[in-house]
Amino acid sequence: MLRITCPHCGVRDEVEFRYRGDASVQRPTADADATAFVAYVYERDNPRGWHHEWWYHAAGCRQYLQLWRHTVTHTIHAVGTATDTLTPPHGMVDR
Amino acid sequence: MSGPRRITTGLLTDASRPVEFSFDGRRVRGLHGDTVASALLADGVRLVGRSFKYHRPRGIVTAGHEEPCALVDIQSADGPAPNRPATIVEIVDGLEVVSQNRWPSLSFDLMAVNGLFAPLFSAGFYYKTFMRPAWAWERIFEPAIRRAAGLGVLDRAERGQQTTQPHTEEPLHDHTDVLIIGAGAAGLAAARRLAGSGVRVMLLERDVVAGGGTLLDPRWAAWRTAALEDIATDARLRVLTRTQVIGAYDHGVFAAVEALPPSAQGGGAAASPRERLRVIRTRRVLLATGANERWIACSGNDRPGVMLAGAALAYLRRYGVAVAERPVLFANNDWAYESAVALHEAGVRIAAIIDPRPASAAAARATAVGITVHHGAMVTAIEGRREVRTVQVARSDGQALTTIQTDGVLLSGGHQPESALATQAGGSLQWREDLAAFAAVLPDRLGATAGAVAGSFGLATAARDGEATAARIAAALASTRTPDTRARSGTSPTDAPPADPETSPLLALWEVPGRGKAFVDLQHDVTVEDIRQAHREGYTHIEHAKRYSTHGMATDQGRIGGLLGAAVLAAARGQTLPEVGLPTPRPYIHPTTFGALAGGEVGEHLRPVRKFPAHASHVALDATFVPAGLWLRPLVYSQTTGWEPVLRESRAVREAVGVGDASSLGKVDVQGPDAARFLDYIYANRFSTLAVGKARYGIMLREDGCLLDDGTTSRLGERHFLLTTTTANHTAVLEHLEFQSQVVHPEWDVQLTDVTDQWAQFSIAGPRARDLLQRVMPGQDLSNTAVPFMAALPAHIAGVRGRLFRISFSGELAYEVAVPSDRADEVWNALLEAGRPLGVLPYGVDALNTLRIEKGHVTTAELDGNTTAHDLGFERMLKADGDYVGRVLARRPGLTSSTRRQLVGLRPTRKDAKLVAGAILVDPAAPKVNIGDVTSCTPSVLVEGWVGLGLLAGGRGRIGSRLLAVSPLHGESTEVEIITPHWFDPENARVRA
Amino acid sequence: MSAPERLRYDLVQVAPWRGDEAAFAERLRSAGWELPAFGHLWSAPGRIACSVRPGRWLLATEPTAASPAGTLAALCETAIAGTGAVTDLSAARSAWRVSGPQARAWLSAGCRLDLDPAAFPPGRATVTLIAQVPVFIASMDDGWLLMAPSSMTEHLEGWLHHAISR
Amino acid sequence: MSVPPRPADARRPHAFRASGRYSALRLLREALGGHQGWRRAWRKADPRKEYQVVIVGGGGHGLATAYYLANHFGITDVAVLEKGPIGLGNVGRNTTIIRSTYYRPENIRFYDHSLRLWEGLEQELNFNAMVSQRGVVYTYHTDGQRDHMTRRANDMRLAGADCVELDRAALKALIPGISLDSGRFPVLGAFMQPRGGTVRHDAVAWGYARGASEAGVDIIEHCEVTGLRQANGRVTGVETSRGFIGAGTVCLAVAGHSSHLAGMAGIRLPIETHALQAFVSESIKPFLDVVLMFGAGHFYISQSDKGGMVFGGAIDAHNTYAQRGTQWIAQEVAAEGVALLPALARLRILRQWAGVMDMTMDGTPIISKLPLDGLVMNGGWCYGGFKAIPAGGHTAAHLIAHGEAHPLTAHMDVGRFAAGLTVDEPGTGPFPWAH
Ligand SMILES: Cc1cc2nc3c(=O)[nH]c(=O)nc-3n(C[C@H](O)[C@H](O)[C@H](O)COP(=O)(O)OP(=O)(O)OC[C@H]3O[C@@H](n4cnc5c(N)ncnc54)[C@H](O)[C@@H]3O)c2cc1C
Ligand SMILES: NC(=O)c1ccc[n+]([C@@H]2O[C@H](COP(=O)([O-])OP(=O)(O)OC[C@H]3O[C@@H](n4cnc5c(N)ncnc54)[C@H](O)[C@@H]3O)[C@@H](O)[C@H]2O)c1
Ligand SMILES: Cc1cc2nc3c(=O)[nH]c(=O)nc-3n(C[C@H](O)[C@H](O)[C@H](O)COP(=O)(O)O)c2cc1C
Ligand SMILES: [Zn+2]
Repeated sequence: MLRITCPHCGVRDEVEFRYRGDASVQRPTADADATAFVAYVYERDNPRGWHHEWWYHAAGCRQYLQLWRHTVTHTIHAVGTATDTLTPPHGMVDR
Repeated sequence: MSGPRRITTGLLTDASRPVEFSFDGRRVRGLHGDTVASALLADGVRLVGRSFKYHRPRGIVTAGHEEPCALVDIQSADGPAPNRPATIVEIVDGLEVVSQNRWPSLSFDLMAVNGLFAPLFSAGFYYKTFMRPAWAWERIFEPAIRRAAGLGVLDRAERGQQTTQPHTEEPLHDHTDVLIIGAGAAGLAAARRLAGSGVRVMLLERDVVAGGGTLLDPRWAAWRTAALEDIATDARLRVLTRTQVIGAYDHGVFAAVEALPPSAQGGGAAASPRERLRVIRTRRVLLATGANERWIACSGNDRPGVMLAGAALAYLRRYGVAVAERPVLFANNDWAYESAVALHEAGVRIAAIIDPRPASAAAARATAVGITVHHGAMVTAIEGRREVRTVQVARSDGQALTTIQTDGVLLSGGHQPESALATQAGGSLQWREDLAAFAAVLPDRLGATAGAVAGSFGLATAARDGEATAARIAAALASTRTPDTRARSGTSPTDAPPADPETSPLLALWEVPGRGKAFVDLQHDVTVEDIRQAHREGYTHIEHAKRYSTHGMATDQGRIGGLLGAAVLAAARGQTLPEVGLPTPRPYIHPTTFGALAGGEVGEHLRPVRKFPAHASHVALDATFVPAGLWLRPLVYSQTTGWEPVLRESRAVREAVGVGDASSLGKVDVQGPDAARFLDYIYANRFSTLAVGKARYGIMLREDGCLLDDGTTSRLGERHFLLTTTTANHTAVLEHLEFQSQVVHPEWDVQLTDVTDQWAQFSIAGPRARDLLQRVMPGQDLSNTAVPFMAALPAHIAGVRGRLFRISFSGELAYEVAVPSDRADEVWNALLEAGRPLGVLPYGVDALNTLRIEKGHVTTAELDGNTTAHDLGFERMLKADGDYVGRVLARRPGLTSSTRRQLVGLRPTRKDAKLVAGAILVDPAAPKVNIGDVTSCTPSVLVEGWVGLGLLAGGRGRIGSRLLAVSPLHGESTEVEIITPHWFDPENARVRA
Repeated sequence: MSAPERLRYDLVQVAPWRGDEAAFAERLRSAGWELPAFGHLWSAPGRIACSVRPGRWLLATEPTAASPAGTLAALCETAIAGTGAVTDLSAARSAWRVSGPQARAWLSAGCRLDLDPAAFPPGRATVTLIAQVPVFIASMDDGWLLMAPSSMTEHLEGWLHHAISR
Repeated sequence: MSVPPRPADARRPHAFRASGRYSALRLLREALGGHQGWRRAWRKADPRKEYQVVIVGGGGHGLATAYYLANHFGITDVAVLEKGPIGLGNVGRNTTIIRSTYYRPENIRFYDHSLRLWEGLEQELNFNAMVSQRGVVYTYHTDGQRDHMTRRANDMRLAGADCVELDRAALKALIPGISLDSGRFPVLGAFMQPRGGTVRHDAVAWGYARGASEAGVDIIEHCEVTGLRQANGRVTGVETSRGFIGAGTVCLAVAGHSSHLAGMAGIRLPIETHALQAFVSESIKPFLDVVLMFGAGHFYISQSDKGGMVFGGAIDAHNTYAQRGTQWIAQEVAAEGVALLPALARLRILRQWAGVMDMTMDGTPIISKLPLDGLVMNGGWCYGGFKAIPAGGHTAAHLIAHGEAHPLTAHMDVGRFAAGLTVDEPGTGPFPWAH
């Protein structure tokens, strides 16, 4: 069970949150074509390593959070609010 | 004293409190504090079980959780609890213990014929035979194999009500700074070091008392008492015994099971043992789990009477029981000598000690007290059938030395640290040549290991290690928090631990060459030959060898024979043990009941129930309820099954008026300067143009272009909307809305609040709906001008402030009223009361379904996550301009093609023909090809016979044609006419009446 | 140990529009409300304010003769005068007080939060899962205040009673 | 029920076996010789410089693809590269259920093809994989659920598969331990596919490995693929921990690692990797004779021939490559288990583990060419690819041998996402964590 430190509520059990997937993909602007939207909706890096992702604190403050989490060790490098700019783990760049 | 073999006073047993239980129906007397195993041993019982494959007679091998052989079923009023190690089950009066895996009886087991075929049943034999004829597997071979396999018994049938009662306590959640696992020398010393330091500590011990190895050495009693006293002075340091850590998880989470002592369980022997799960979050863990003694592979090492040396010591010290009258000790290490010496001192005659080493410090001590030690010797065979009779001893070079008459063989091949938790927590194993064992190490950020698990063998060594490790952890924690000045500086010299005796190194000894079966896994009957055969067949990796031979896969998970099997494999591979390694250890450290994990969430408590605000009124109206997610919704106001009561309710709506409860619809309050813009983005159709006081039907898409949900949304103010969702999609929609608002468009000022629980919502539908409503809203103008179709207004209903909506799902003149949920019963009853002269009936979900099918409205049966706006004929609702979720991908060719399944109405061509929901639509010319489905159907109250809705490939183009609705499941085939789904009142005249 | 005591509150959620935060707080202050920091609880006789979602506050009053049940939302509308959103939640939540020396111990059966006074002292409030339900919990000087969605009232009350009878 | 004939390309497997034929007689003979005569089930091969086909991943699908290529399509210049020992990925850690109970007709046809291959597999492989067609039972708890399952049953029957409905009495007779009314979600009835069942997981990997090896396939263990080499828009081989290996065609069959491997060619797949957990209890005497799925939750369970109850529940929501279980899922799974079969409360769970699975965005697998010539994949199996091993191997071999999709896998092309032709079994949309 992961323990996630919500920037608002403090450290909480994973069960209070809902996972919401890859945070490195960003919704294309309204004038973008289908290819861009296909990439946004379907295509993923799915890294074995550091992953930038969304979590929703459903049974807490109901805020979306961003995490940098390692998909093998589950170490959480950073947590931020939806609008924070997080520093990725060393050597990582977000697309 | 109870039992002929009880020769002295045990630490745990109370001679003044006899306890009587039964074993296979025979009454056995033991003492309070005994385990089933100690009581049986005291009674002279040897044979307690049968092995898995060969049904060989088996006895008691250990004195603890690692027991592979002495598994028994415990009977309780709820049914048997299978596979309990007799070595840890405490006896209570009336306890019924039954042996396993034998028929008809333990001493005469017909399945023991398997032993005759043992040569055939080598590793993986079942992969090589039983293949022909193919049908015979399910009918002959598999049933026979299944009956022969398996140990204990679980009732196949449910036993009445009792089984639905919680067997266990609610799980407890704990938080601590340091979790110490194991209260042996190391764990106690560590806890004592942390006492008073200001950090929160939990010390968990699975044994019935704290002490671990110190319980077996009387010299340590004073130290133990002093340590426990120190620990007790700190209220932030909690000690829990009978509490076993069962798994280590990410982020410092550990799970433990606490068994409540029999005295706390009330029900006596008949009740199921009560236990509770503890979920523990800790900043650091200190693993002090000790070590397990290892088996030696020699011929006949499974005979009842062969036991680990340490277990013999435990039976003596803890329960005052001598496990044999003339035991032999076969050991390769000095620690095991303690068992022989202690038994000797207690008056038991030690037949001999067999030691492969040429000499040792312990051997010298044993010889000094008069025990015979055969140096440079090994036991080559243990003989006897249901019981040990003799052992053959040979010199290390193989030359026969002597035959010894004995009734018990104490084995010790050294110790393997209890390292599973460390590996799971993220630690690693280090090979220690001096111990011929893997010691466990943890990275600092997680904590540390101490004592025997870390390779610090010997009580004093372990205690010192525990103290030093605790000091290190305290320092590490102090660097992340303000240090507490009360921290103790160290143990006072007065209660310094007794010194460890001098020990000589062990000699790694895994297998003694011999002729008979030499087991590495006792429960699963895996022999050294099985391991070698697995190797020969290419199953050379430790994980392959494990799976092919089933070595280490029994209930004890290779606790005493795991390393041994790995050593045999290493020898076959010509490699070292560190190169071969051990299989991955997994939770659970000790097998854990479903009941403990389930906690109180069993039976009807599995999930919370969400009840309608007017639930009590529905009950009073004799409603049958149906689960919808967590909700219970009134299905029909009758306990009789069948269509009659449903159609009566539907008819009331069509002909007079009905009142329905729609309170489970999701309701989301949307407020803010950007609320309208936000809804334009969320919905595929437009909401910014909606006037205040009006409602509009909306469809929202997922970003992939499929429909997510639909519902009506009302504008309550310039900046204020009330959005409704379907019951099923409420949570998903809410999360979607928050995602779009917080993540995709955080620049918009919108506040979303779930108000589902705030409002009860009732629909009043039918030609007389207005009449009814007027009676509970006397002053209100309900005319079409004041409250037109799709109006949404504040109102008082039966004197309660709420909201009035003019919306219709049924196709009739209809309103919905919303009132605060704490006023629900009152308003609901007022509506029914007011409607009585009008012929009102309450109507449930089933009737609503009839009504909406007739009207051609869709629900989750049609909105199955794959449907698009085009499929439902909603393409005109899609905004031509402006961005909205799903806009781009909804236009992909695959989502707009006219060959996709489209919503149609269905009517059997014969009025007496039924429709089946889930029937498949086929063209009679190609009767095996699915071209559509009947998604929902109902007998109609508007027309004669059944009507339905379906999704049909190119459906709109097929209107007027005839197809078959087939249900091979029911052997039915019905000709249907494809009609428009909106055949009833297409102009909405009734709705607007 | 004392049984959970059911409380009746008027409960309203208020949230300022962007840019209006100061005016919003000011107006509520003049109406007698302090807006505590996130995760904290402010109380005055008969009234409580707290924030468990950033940028929003829950205001609760015990109904009195002067301000009978059902009136808080309207009072708030008037008070904040268009500087923010007001949502009446009076019927959306059921509330209990649990107190007594054992209260913390038996709450830990369902509550995953660290309720140790060092971690969650009086004056703190948050939402967490208890018995599978998102529950508002606040630590008060005289015990714990719990609020759960009203449709799950029976579930949570049943659970609380069970917890006590352990 | 008419069972269509076996695939036309089926032919008799090689008669010669380096490991010798397995039979009761052979067992007897070897027993007399102290089992000294057994030989390796599959050759331990070292990599050659180049192969016509290199298959990455020695799991069920990789080994089956190699087996069918060599034995049914005559392509024997094949290597299977496995980073560890074979068969320890998902094929060796799944809950072993086989069935063709799917909602989309195209999937029903594919999985039923697999069932038919299972039905003759052991005789073909001469390896007892304990294919046990004991029946797979699904409970339903609402009328809506019944309607939904009725549709599935009807589609299955139309496609030539089998499925029946059980009323409460029949269900109770079949599973006496089931709780019909005492739980939170009373059971209204059930559906059953009698031909569904279980298969001994490890034996599938070993049996295919032996069959492939004996037809000449090199099974190369401890050989991790670390890169894909390409020239002129075509794959030319793979970089591995044991050096470069040339290949005409490279087939990825790496389950949860699909994105990682495809990423080596710069391809982003519509896949996320998630863990599914499994559990096994202590061995007990026969308790449950069918596979049972709980319709009001995620719990499912069967009993292995060894006597352990094998069961599982929902996937872990977050992306992960860790093959370990989590604490809270275990609680959920146990609670649902006790709700369905109350006697389980007293049974002890022995082990908890997890596998990492390639969850596609629509829940349907990908057997497809990838956008690099010579690169194909057999993956995207989500939590249901064990049952698909024979058909997946067979159709992937077809794709490699003929250069075009087998008709049964036309809908599994990776291009479906761009075209909007996704085959969304669960209907939850492109959110793998919600599947
Ligand atoms: C707990 C659990 C329960 C399941 N239950 C069922 C069930 O009941 N029924 C069902 O049908 N399905 C089930 N599944 C799904 C099924 O197990 C998988 O879909 C299927 O096994 C995947 O295909 P595979 O056997 O080829 O995968 P795997 O066995 O995982 O094979 C992939 C192989 O690729 C190797 N590999 C990865 N990267 C590299 C590299 N770089 N170089 C070389 N080799 C590499 C891996 O080591 C691995 O051996 C379950 C899955 C899990 C985890
Ligand atoms: N008998 C020997 O000759 C020999 C040889 C080597 C080591 N040892 C032992 O090593 C010990 C060194 O002290 P120590 O403190 O390291 O070990 P210990 O055996 O004294 O204590 C370990 C304790 O941990 C407990 N434990 C293990 N796993 C647990 C779990 N999962 N949950 C809860 N409790 C658990 C055990 O019940 C035991 O009480 C001495 O007791 C000594 O007897 C003995
Ligand atoms: C169907 C099935 C049955 C299993 N039965 C047992 C068992 O009886 N005993 C056991 O120790 N493990 C059993 N396992 C679990 C394996 O030991 C192992 O945990 C699993 O295959 C995952 O591998 P890993 O734990 O080595 O990562 C079983 C696994 C499966 C898939
Ligand atoms: Zn939070």
